Amino acid sequence: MQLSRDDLKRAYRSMFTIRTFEERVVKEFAQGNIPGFAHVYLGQEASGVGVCFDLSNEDYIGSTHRGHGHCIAKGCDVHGMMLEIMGKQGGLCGGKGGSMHIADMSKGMLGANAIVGGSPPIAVGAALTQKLKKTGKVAVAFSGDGASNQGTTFEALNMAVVLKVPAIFIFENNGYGEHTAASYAVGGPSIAERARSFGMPAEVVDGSDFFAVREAMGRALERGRADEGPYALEIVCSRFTGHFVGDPQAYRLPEEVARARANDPLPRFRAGVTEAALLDHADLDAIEQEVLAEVEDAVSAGMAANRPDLSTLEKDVYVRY
Amino acid sequence: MQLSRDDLKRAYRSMFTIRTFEERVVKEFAQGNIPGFAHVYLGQEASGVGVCFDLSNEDYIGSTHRGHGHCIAKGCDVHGMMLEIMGKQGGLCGGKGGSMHIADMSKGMLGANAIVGGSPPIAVGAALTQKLKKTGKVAVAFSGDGASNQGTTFEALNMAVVLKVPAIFIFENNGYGEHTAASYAVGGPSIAERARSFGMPAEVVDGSDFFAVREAMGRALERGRADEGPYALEIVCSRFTGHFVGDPQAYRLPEEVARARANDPLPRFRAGVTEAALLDHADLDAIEQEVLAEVEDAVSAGMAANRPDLSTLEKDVYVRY
Amino acid sequence: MSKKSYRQAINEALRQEMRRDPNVIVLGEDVAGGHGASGETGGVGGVFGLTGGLYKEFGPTRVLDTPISESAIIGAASGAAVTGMRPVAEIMFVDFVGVCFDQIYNQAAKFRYMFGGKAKTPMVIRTAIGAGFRGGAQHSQTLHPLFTMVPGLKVVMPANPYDAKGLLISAIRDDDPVIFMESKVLYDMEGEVPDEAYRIAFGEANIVREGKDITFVAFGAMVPRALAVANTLAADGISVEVIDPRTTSPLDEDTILESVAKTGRLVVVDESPPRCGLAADIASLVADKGFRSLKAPIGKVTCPHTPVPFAPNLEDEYMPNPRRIEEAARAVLAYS
Amino acid sequence: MSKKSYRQAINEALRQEMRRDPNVIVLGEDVAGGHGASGETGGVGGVFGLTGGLYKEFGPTRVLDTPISESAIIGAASGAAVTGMRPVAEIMFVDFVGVCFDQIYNQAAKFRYMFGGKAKTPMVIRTAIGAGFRGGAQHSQTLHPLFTMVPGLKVVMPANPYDAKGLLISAIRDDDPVIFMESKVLYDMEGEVPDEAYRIAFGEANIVREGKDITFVAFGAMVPRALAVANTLAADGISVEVIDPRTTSPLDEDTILESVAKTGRLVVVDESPPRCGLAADIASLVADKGFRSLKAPIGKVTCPHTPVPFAPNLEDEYMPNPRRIEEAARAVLAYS
Ligand SMILES: Cc1ncc(C[n+]2csc(CCOP(=O)(O)OP(=O)(O)O)c2C)c(N)n1
Ligand SMILES: Cc1ncc(C[n+]2csc(CCOP(=O)(O)OP(=O)(O)O)c2C)c(N)n1
Ligand SMILES: [Mg+2]
Ligand SMILES: [Mg+2]
Repeated sequence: MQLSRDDLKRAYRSMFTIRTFEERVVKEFAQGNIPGFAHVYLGQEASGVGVCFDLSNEDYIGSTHRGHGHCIAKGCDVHGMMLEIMGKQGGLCGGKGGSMHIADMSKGMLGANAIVGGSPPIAVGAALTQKLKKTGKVAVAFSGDGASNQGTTFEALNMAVVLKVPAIFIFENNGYGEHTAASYAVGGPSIAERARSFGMPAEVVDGSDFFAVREAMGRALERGRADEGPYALEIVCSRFTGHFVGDPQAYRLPEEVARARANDPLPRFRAGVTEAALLDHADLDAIEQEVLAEVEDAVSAGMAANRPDLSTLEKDVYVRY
Repeated sequence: MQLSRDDLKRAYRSMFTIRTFEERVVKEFAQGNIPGFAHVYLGQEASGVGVCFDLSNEDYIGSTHRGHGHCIAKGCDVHGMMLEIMGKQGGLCGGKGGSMHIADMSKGMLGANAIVGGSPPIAVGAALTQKLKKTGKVAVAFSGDGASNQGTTFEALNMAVVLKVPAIFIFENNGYGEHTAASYAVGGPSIAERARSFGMPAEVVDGSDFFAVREAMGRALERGRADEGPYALEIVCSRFTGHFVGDPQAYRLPEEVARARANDPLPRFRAGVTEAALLDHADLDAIEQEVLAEVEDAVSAGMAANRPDLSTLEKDVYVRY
Repeated sequence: MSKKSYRQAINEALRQEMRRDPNVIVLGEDVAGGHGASGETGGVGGVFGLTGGLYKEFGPTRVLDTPISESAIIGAASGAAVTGMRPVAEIMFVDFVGVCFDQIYNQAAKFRYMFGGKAKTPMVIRTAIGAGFRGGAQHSQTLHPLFTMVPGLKVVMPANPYDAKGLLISAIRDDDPVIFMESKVLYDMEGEVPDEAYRIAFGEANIVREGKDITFVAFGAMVPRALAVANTLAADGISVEVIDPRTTSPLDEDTILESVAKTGRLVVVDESPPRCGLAADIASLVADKGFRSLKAPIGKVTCPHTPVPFAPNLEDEYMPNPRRIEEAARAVLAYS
Repeated sequence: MSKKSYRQAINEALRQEMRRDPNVIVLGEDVAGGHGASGETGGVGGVFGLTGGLYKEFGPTRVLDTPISESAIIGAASGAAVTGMRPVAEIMFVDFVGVCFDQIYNQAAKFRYMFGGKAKTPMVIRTAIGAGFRGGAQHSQTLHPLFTMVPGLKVVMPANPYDAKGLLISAIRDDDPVIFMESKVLYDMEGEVPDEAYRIAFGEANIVREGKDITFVAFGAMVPRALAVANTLAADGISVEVIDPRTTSPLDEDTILESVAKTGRLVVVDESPPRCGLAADIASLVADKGFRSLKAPIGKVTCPHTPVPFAPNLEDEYMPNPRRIEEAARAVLAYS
């Protein structure tokens, strides 16, 4: 379980890429360069990265409307993502998907999903494949606290137990489903307790601590890889910004947001690894410089790219009328 | 809580009416007098009667595909039911509903429901009305163990907690959803535990004991009538026959069915009240005679009745094209 | 009378009906907003702002925030409706209907008939529809055929602020389940809207523009588009009659048939996939009952048989746009 | 070649495909049956017996009993499909689609397009459809328009045992999601069915009967009914061409248009409500692309705009029956 220096760098790079990417999405959105709407992952970086850190390209994840961070953590190409979000040719889905529908099968990324509760049933199926083909791989479903109220999610939990598939259900509890608090909308003691009531082990994890997330995920993975059945993690984390880019958030007091930001997973990671002398500040600064350049580059590429060709409108839909 | 002699007679009459009605449904079905298919409630009588015993016409219930027993327990007219099941004019729904869609709003019976998991969300709404109108009444949703796996059911549990409505969720765990055992299909320790994980009190109750059911229901009702929120009962009971009339049940060993029948709620009730000298056998025998005559009468009426008039085909659907 | 947006017209209808009848309640995700949060409660008023201010006026027993559980939302509405309330439920985007469709089509819509006329289910489902918002494949659909198909539902598609208010008031006072489909791209459209409450009857089409050479039938956000093309064609001396049926179920067949009896030519403009959609439905009506008047093939301008694409240029081409409408009209006019 | 029932033909297709390709699995409620029970496991084979014997031959890793959780069933199928399996999921009655529609239309059907062509979802959803079974309003529906409408789905409606086998094999080998709609009232229909595996291509109509005076287009269980009426009319010297499109999406437009070009008259016989259904869809196709050949209004014989009633006499009148088909045909023939 001990991480090498390279591992630690990879973790920080992944988290900092999400941070940078999302901050840039906020900015480009404000400038009108991103059509539609966007939900960013700022503040939840340690969760996605901790969960995906030990997954291979042959392990699958299904994601949510707030999926950029999961994509990056799973290894999707940042250029392809930015182009997709901007609705450009060369985007990961050819510009047809957009922010809420980024997918990359070659990375085991089954898709962001704009339907709350959409991914858990699909992840059960991806996990079923692993079980039947005896791959030792797993499938992960990301959901929010809000999605923990959707019927499809519960069905998936139970089905995973009954079929005993290596599905791992990640509930990122950031305290809000849109503009409504989980404390109001999620009945019962915890999401983890719900998962347990369906017959799977479940843990509550501190989502601003990369190491805690990764370790809990390690236990889930061990069980999944041994074909012992599903597992659930409720990862408690914070949304630094509004539900969507532009949300004024009058329902949240500034102090609450400030508290969340004070518990930022990135400085926490930095402090942890530098104080333990596992990495030094210069290592991390170097990573940051590289990432900043990469994202800058992706944005430039996105701005320069053309819109998809109109001839693609009716492609890839099986039947043409 | 102590029941009067009249109460006890009423309870037995209700259970025996269900028993007689259902045995007759089996027979009439076999003779081709009942179209389609039918799911009977044989063996579960104490559950429906125990649950509905202290409900008024202004308390609501939503039922299932196996709804005859609930209807009778809630006071629906046995003649109207038999006519409905036979698809005749004068049936409770004019012959348009059939076995799986008997409803009678005047008795607070919101309808049998042929969609597994259909009733719980509707019961939440009926309970919401009671809360908003401060009636002190409740709404009850009957579901099976199988229905406890349907997403709509979970949503209803959570919604009831969040809105704090006087909904009572009855899970009649008869061990089977169709031809699959609950031990296979229902993950986790119990259905009651699932309900608890959503934040409501829940009990497991012996469904062949009328008194146990009624008392547990009393606790649920007390909470509901005081507007303190929802409650759940997992009522463990047995299906004496197959899933539908005609099910050969090769998946069940005869011994298992025999064990179930040995725990018949009707003789158990009879033994209880006669041994305690609350009623004597003659009282109960008299009730049986009356009920047998009533059901006989309902069948004769059903056989004699006409089919609905063809002019009703397009009535009551709002829009005619 | 004053100028109001489509959004304001809807909000006003809700507010006035809630004042009039204490049984009218509103429920859905974030229709109030902020429950359980550290800041303001009730300040959201729906993600599109349609229920803005209602929580402040009517409080938590009339404006209910729900979990993200659409089946339970619809069930709560229909269960409340059959027991005496008049709920207005919000399904944020019509695209989400897939997680609660059973509660709509198998339950609420069937109660009255299936129970032999003994149940009454006065409820409204408000929902936002349509592309052009850059929402991608799961937030941009226009699913009115799905509801029109279902016996027992009434389906309303207001195309301007005036109709939005009058139709919503009718919907709330109706004793049957009504789907009220709001075009996202029309929320900011302005128009004259009376301050007092008024009703527009279901099944009565609006003849938006009279004409004699060709009939356009269009729904919701396609009405202003069809009208714009009609005005363009007028410059070429072509006189277009534009009909907005306002409700797809019940449907005002007579007004459509009378118009085609006069013009002999028909183009249906509808924002849904081409198969089994409203365009096909209207065309088949006229191909049967209006056959004798028809002088040309019936043109249909719909979306292609594809999900809604995200990229703006693809989405603009996906929607029935002025170019495609005009082309269809000219083809039908050229036929002899 | 031997006589087999529609049920047997489907069962044989499943069995042969499962033998051929280890990635083919079957999942659904009681497709094996008896799990966790005291008696026999795997002896049920689906409530209609379609998957009978498969559990015995292929065991628990190929024939999976599921909880009553249709959304999870469809999700499990699509998730398995995009990661390399070829699942055949059973939704017992098509009426239950309301509890899992999102997983069909927003998920499985959209993957390929929405992800820019990069996902492939080879799955089949088998489901039983249709009235005439005395199942009541929630067990008797015929919802093919609901699926036909959805871009990304293929929709199959076999009308006889031969087609059932060949179309199911094609469905299983197809790389896209396919809805395979089995007519309950045809399960016992017998016909010649080759013992070996064979495919019937999608989008190729079956000309069930050639004729020159009028065209009937019918789907699924309505095909034998339409054919029976055609034979009745033949006695009066009226020559009816009967077309069974076999798949509603893709649709063999050419065969329909060619037939109407020949006959000039069309009646569509379809067992679904009248609004936005397949009858409207086919009529609108012909009212556009086949207009020049049309000599009469296009007749539609559908169900009325009501839920399915339970009482047998009402249900029989509800379904398109021979009397109504014949009346519609005679009206169209009488037109001049
Ligand atoms: C079925 C469905 N209902 C509602 C929505 C609208 N919606 C989008 S995101 C969201 C909140 C989700 O909350 P949560 O699951 O906690 O995820 P978070 O946004 O916090 O990451 C809602 C209600 C949707 N997309 N799909
Ligand atoms: C949504 C849905 N899925 C499947 C069915 C088919 N079906 C009818 S009853 C039943 C079993 C229900 O089991 P349970 O809830 O335990 O009730 P019981 O029959 O034991 O009373 C099933 C699967 C249905 N009617 N609706
Ligand atoms: Mg959240
Ligand atoms: Mg059961």
